Amino acid sequence: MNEPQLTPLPLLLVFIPLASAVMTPLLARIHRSLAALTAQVVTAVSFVLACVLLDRVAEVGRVVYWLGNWEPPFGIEYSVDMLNGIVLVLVSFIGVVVSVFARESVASEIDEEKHPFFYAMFLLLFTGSMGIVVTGDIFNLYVFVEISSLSGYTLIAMGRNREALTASYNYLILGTIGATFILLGIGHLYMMTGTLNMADLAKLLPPLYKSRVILTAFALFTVGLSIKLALFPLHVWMPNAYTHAPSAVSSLLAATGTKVAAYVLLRVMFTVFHPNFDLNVIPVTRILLVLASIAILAGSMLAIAQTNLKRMLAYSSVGQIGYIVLGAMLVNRTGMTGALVHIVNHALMKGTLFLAAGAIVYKTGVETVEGLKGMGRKMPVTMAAFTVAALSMVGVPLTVGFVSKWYLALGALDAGMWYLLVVILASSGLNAIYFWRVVDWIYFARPSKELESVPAGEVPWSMLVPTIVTAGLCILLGVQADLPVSLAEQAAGLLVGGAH
Amino acid sequence: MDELILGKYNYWVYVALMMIGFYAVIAKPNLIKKIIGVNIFQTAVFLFYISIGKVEGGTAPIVWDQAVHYDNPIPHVLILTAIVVSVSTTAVAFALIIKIKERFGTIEEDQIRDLRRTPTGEET
Amino acid sequence: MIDILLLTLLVLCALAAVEMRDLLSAGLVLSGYSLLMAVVWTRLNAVDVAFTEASVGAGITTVLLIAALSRTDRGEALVSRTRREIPSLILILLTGAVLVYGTLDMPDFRDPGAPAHHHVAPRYIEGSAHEVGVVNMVTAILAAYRGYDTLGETTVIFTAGMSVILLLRRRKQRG
Amino acid sequence: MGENIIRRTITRLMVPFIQLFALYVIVHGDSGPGGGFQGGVILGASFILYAIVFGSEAGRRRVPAPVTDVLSSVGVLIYAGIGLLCLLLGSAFLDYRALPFKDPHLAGHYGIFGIEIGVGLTVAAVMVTIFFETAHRGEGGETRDG
Repeated sequence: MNEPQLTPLPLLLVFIPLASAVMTPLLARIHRSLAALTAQVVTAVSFVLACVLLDRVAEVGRVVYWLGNWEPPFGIEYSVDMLNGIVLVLVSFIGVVVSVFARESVASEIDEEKHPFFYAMFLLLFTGSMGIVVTGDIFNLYVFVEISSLSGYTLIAMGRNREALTASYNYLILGTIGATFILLGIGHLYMMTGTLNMADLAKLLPPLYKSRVILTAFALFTVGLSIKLALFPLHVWMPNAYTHAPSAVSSLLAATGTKVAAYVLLRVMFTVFHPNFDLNVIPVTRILLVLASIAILAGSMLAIAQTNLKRMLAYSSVGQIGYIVLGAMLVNRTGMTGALVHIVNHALMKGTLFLAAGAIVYKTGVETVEGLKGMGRKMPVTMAAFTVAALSMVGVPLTVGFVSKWYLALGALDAGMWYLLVVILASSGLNAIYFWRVVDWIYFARPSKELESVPAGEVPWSMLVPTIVTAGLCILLGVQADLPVSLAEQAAGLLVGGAH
Repeated sequence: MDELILGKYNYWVYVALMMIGFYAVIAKPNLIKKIIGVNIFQTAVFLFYISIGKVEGGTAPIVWDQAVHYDNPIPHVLILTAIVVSVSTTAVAFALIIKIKERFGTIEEDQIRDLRRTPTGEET
Repeated sequence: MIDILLLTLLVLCALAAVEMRDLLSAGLVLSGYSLLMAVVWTRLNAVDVAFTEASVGAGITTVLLIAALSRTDRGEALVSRTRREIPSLILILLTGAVLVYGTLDMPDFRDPGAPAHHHVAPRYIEGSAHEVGVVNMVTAILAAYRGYDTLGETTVIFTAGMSVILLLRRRKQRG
Repeated sequence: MGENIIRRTITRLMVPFIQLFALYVIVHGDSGPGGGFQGGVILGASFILYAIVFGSEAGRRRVPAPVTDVLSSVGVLIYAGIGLLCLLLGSAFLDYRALPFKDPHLAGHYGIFGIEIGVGLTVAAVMVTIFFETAHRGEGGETRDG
């Protein structure tokens, strides 16, 4: 591999959203509409920069930036390789899509005088996510976890129902416990190594693998991150949060929040710690494989039982997070590729579904699954996008969902765990049950009386286009899977290349 | 035995404080009591960090010509940041609790759960 | 010896704050707990941190708690305790056991040979004065070596301010 | 009533001294304990004290909401701006040595001075904001007497 390249690109990915978030309330004093516009411009610029950065990473392998020009491990380092390069592109892309969607959606859900602060908070959530992904310093990661968490709690509480408040409060409690565990884990690592730089930790930790301090640190990280990741059985905060948050917020959180946490879990388990630690020192991969399998099945089954559309989607996410963890815990290249591709694919699918759900609320006020009856005639384009994403969730060929499941299944076979195929197939069956029921209602059921009176028609363009774009990508990246898969394979090689 | 107790006493106290705070967070149904628990839970971790930084015979980490050893300043810096995070979380939590009181009329978790089972369709 | 006394007192304060039914009293005990913690930290030579804990933990947090109580309820409701207590206690004992397990391999408290003091820290101790030009090493790290964290920290504060405005500010705010 | 007047007079006398102390703490973080955060908290607390004694209406008249709103942003922007300036002057983000002073120590000194001011402003403004929003109830601006 070439020498890592020093460039301020990674910094700009965090600095621009951060400074803009802080400026948003000031800009909005000049003109109200500048708040929404700032969010759109900033996420778009970040997306372009993230693409440039990924291109650079593909060329040189690793791009770093030393903040304050202090060389690591003495200063804080930003370090981007293929893994976080992909996640940065993903997060910023979803940021663009959701901020375009947000303008009309937020206008209908949030009081106007709160818009400046709302968009500031939206950008802070974005800043936090980007900062978590880009950093190579484990304490800096904690700081940005807190930026994204605090803004996340508040954004969820902005939902219209009073349940949004309790959902936010419960998330705050669990999230704070999770973050405090992570902080304590960092303390344990620091105590034994004297460093906070992730690359430096990776070098210093192997001789300490038998130390009980390090084992405790690992346990603390795993539990803390599992809360943020909403890994079964620590998912309890998520369904209420996603159900009651404003549409734009649930879309952003569902598509990026848990993905960023998944990234951190992979980073800690496979970069800071060596895969051999996970495999040979403690049976953590076994435990997480079991939990992931339960998550996949339980998430899908709970989803079937739901009557609220967003809550159904949230429980489905519990299962999908299980897929990501399952693929990673196979600790082989194919399985990891599947997990990474699924991080991207699930963001696109769940993004589409939550955007469509938001569009339905905007247009008709319908929040229940049953309320979708006959919706196909009222909002044909939105429902087509919804259907594409739903088919992808089931894993129909030519969609992204199929690509993920294909690699996950191959990875399970590579690891000699054929029984995991049963889990994957069973959950696909369960997904088919609840999504087929919905699709059936959308197209073949008679609309309810209230819906009958709503005139047919789509949401405004600014909400429709983002939904179509993500749905289109669910197909495009399912047919042309080479690009995401080859990038994911490279990243997977970085993570589990040396495992045995 | 003395050595064992004195050598680790700070660390055991941090564990004890953490357990007390954690207990309040999960076992107490009052939302404000939970935040008191969160505060104890977090300061316990801060105590752990500050204890790491202490060196036998060290002086406060401010350059001083008669100092032989200094205490490790890194944990101090990290905990300054963490205290700020902690007070920020507390402020947001109180704001949420005030809103919950306004819209549910109570800050007891059990009563809120009962209210949510029988939705009143209450809106702003 | 006095340190052990202080630490034991801390545990008692924490227990009292958690068990008191009157939330105002619990808040005041919590404030005392923070002050005690600040004393402990001063004795551990963490003067900056102690200063902050005294002003934030004992000061601001208490004022906010009282303000919040004035808008909610001061007393904690009596509840049937058994339903939560057993599972909570199991979870807490489990957590405690893991954490104590971790302490077994820790370097002794005050051990100058502990690895944490030998890798990155010496550079800061040596460098604060001549690399940064600041005699308070905590400030040197906070503002220079790890100055970016502090920007993040200031952003956290800003986030908290915006959060509270979003949650609590009323429609008609003149001025 | 007499007690009230005494309390108010003492507060009126004390607040400027507390604020002076806060500024001292903000500025002198490089040589002793303290710094932007601690000083900012004390500065914020001085306004909070004033509001507790004179009521939140009177307190808010001293520091109106738009002022604290703007200052919360300005503080972070000062910090971020100094960082950006170092980047634009050809070095890394927040590398004070790039600032145009002859002596790198002096550059570090002024750079840190600048960011401490930024931190102090944001912290003070946010503390005041949080206090007023938390303590203030309803439209009437009911006073809380401490």
